[in-house]
Amino acid sequence: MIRFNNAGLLLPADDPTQGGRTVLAPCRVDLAESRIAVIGANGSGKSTLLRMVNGLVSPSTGSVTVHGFDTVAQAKAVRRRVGFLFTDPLSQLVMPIVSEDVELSLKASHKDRTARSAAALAALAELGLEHLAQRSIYDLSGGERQLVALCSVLAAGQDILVADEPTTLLDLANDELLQRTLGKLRQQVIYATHDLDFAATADRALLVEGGRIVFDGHASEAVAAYRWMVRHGSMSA
Amino acid sequence: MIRFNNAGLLLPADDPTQGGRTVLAPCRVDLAESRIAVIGANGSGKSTLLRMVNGLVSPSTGSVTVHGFDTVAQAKAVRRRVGFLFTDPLSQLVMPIVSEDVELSLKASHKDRTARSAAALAALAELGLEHLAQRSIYDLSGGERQLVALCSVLAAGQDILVADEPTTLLDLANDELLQRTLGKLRQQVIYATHDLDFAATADRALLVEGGRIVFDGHASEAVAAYRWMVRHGSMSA
Amino acid sequence: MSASHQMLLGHYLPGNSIVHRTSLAAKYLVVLLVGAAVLVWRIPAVGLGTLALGVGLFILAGPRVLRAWVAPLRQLWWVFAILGIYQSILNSPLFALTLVSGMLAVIQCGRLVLLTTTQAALLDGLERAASPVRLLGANPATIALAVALMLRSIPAIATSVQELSDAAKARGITRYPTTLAAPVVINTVGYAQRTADALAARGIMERN
Amino acid sequence: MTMPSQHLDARPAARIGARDLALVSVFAALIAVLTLVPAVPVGALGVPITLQTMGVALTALILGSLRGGSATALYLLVGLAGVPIFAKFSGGLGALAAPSAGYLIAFPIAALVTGALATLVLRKKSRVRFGWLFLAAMGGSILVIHPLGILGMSINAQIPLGQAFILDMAYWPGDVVKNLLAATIAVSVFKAFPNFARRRFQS
Ligand SMILES: Nc1ncnc2c1ncn2[C@@H]1O[C@H](COP(=O)(O)OP(=O)(O)OP(=O)(O)O)[C@@H](O)[C@H]1O
Ligand SMILES: Nc1ncnc2c1ncn2[C@@H]1O[C@H](COP(=O)(O)OP(=O)(O)OP(=O)(O)O)[C@@H](O)[C@H]1O
Ligand SMILES: O=C(O)CCCC[C@@H]1SC[C@@H]2NC(=O)N[C@@H]21
Ligand SMILES: [Mg+2]
Ligand SMILES: [Mg+2]
Repeated sequence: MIRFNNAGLLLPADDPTQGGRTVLAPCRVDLAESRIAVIGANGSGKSTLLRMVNGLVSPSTGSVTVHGFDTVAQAKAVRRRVGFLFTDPLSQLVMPIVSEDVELSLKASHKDRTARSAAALAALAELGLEHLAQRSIYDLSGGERQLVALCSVLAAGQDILVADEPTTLLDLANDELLQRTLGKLRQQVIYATHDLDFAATADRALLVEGGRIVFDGHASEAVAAYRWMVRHGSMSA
Repeated sequence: MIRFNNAGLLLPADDPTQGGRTVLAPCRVDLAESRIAVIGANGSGKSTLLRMVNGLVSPSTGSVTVHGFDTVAQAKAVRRRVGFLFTDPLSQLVMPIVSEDVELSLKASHKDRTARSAAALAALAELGLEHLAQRSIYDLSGGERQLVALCSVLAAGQDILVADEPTTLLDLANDELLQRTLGKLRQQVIYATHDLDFAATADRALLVEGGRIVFDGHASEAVAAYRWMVRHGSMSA
Repeated sequence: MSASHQMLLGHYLPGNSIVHRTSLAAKYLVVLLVGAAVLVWRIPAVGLGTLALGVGLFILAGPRVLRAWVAPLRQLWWVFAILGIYQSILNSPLFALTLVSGMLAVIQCGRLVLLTTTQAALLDGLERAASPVRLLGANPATIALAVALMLRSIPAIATSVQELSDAAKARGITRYPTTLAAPVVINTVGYAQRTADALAARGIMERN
Repeated sequence: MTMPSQHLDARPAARIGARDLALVSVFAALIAVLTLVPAVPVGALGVPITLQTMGVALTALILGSLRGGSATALYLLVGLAGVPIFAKFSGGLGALAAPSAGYLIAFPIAALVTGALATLVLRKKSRVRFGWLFLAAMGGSILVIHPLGILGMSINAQIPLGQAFILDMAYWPGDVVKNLLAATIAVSVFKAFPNFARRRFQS
């Protein structure tokens, strides 16, 4: 269970260009549903909200807890429970070779080297990526990279997955594969996306606008509200 | 007019992991329509194909010509005629201030500083962006950045625009804005995309699969063929 | 991003004084002359004289700039102290005074250039100073472009370090910084390749 | 997004291309970033322990002699012109008066030497590539950085060479560790970009 206790982010007044800007207005929400989508315009605050869930961004007011652990004070406990998938796979892949990167995620659970290699290959095979195991991450196409990044995150075995626009670079088939894979996961998944059909499949959706959660409820209603706002030009951006 | 004369890309046999792999099978096509979409799975070879158009990738067999100029031997002449828009605008904006970046594109054609500034402003105005001239590229929204990148690319006066997934990082409103702007351009536009609705608006579409052009014709038919292939699992990926 | 982007531009103190309006070449000439004088004549008169000259120029540049005079002393006083004590023992207190005052004079004159010149003017000056490379068949505009690209890359690399460390943290990898060092550099190379593609695609720095 | 290098290049080798320019500029920036990472203020004469030397070694190992030397020279040039990218956020011609001036001037020369050594070493297929790269980096340190650094301290602080030599010894352990790290990182980079090891940068 993820809880935002009036958590918000206000940039400090001494920031040269952004002084005093509200990136996320203090909000109080509990996130317990199995699939939660976050939608909204570019720059509305989606990524900031997601990053607060695992403490990558610390709230400047209020707090965020995961299963009761504070994301700032107990960051380590939180990160053992929350995995994070970034939009840009290049900033997420840490090792130069695909299999090495997956192995890195398995380090905690598999002390033995050969067992770890085998587990990494198995994890890759599960997403149909075993043919990429020995490739350099720089030789992959954008979509191939995004799938590898997902594989690495899933390998770590956390029970909440936060994903920031996980399907942006994917083709039709891989998009479906990823959505299907995410759908089957036993983990709770919270994701930001610009793909409104994907958002509509969630159990619940938050619509963010100008740093404020302006709608929270049924995914299909949130999507409809968003379309309406774009159509009627009531977006601040 | 863009012509692929049996142009293909085969990785050299001495490559340690990829030896002998075919990234793009030799193909013979003429691209003359005003709007041409390239669709296909992740890793199918779309980016490779597009990059060959302006010589960012040289074919290992055959050749590519633009208005009769060879993309390898006459790269300079080709790049004066072909602009290239990347997915990530930040990796293609070179200067920190919008107008400076546009001016950079004009350096070759306008030696005089004040004339160059004026030309940059005119180029920005053409896309309705003159109000952004003095802004830092880091302060722009994703959509604004992509439009500025487009403006910088077009400022050099090219008459062909190649765009590799130009809308992937954009939200609904920015996506529509960019599509509208691209639609109005007098230039020939060749673009890769995973957004099949966007692809369907083209005059012609190429469907790429496993490094081969497997369909070439009406955009709506190409999209339908692609959907069919994905549905029936006849994709190699 | 924008915060770190401003980091490097923080030196210039806007103003309209005679020092601000003096040409960059003249300012650099003063720094070079002061440097040469201090190096050639190791006597107290030159050390203290150039130091006083520097203070005079700071006064000319206006109160805002003058207030910035003390900054290096706040950071580096212990270096000057150690050097002074050391040279007093090794040579003589008078020599220590000469050396320390001369060194401070050159550093202050160098800072004055930065405090009273915009970064744009500095880079223009650099391009002009680089014009002799024409004789070697190179192009000064290439150097100017290299400088611009370099300055743009600093915040980009800093951001990528931040992103990678976020990504590592998110995956529970906390054994910094050695685990992260290689990915940072690999990402940097990738960034350079993307930049190169973007330049080539815009026909900048074309070969043939 | 990024599409990696392709290996065949029919183009005749020419002067400076966009790729050389980008690599040189970006690596100059990398050295600057590594310098600005908080330094350890050890040296008696205010010459801190910084990651600069690692930046120089990395640049030379990865880009080779000419490009690596150019990147390091660009870093030096921009710093001397006044952008605060030297240790402790300093910059400007005044840096040439400080005790650390010798080290600064040594950097581009060291990059030329290390880069040339590395290119030689990379020619042969060796199982212990890491060790050879480390030695190439040490070559630049021993032959160039430390001698010129000692000379600079001695001239600018007016102390005997012997004294400067002793002061310089404080940096040896750190520099060895940094060169080990640079070699490790270079090996990783060559894994991700195998063409770089063959000194083929053109995509
Ligand atoms: N540390 C920070 N300093 C300054 N501005 C920030 C910071 N963090 C976020 N912002 C700004 O806050 C706003 C919200 O950013 P955020 O990344 O959360 O948007 P987003 O909804 O994820 O957008 P996108 O759809 O483009 O990914 C943006 O305008 C961003 O520039
Ligand atoms: N230099 C290279 N070395 C090795 N493999 C390469 C190289 N260039 C491309 N490839 C491979 O060729 C295939 C085609 O890549 P390309 O980037 O053209 O795909 P794409 O259709 O654009 O995919 P995406 O939709 O994910 O962007 C991929 O499998 C990629 O890994
Ligand atoms: O930027 C500067 O002012 C130069 C600092 C030089 C530091 C030298 S380089 C060799 C030696 N090893 C270190 O870690 N520091 C010194
Ligand atoms: Mg976001
Ligand atoms: Mg692609």
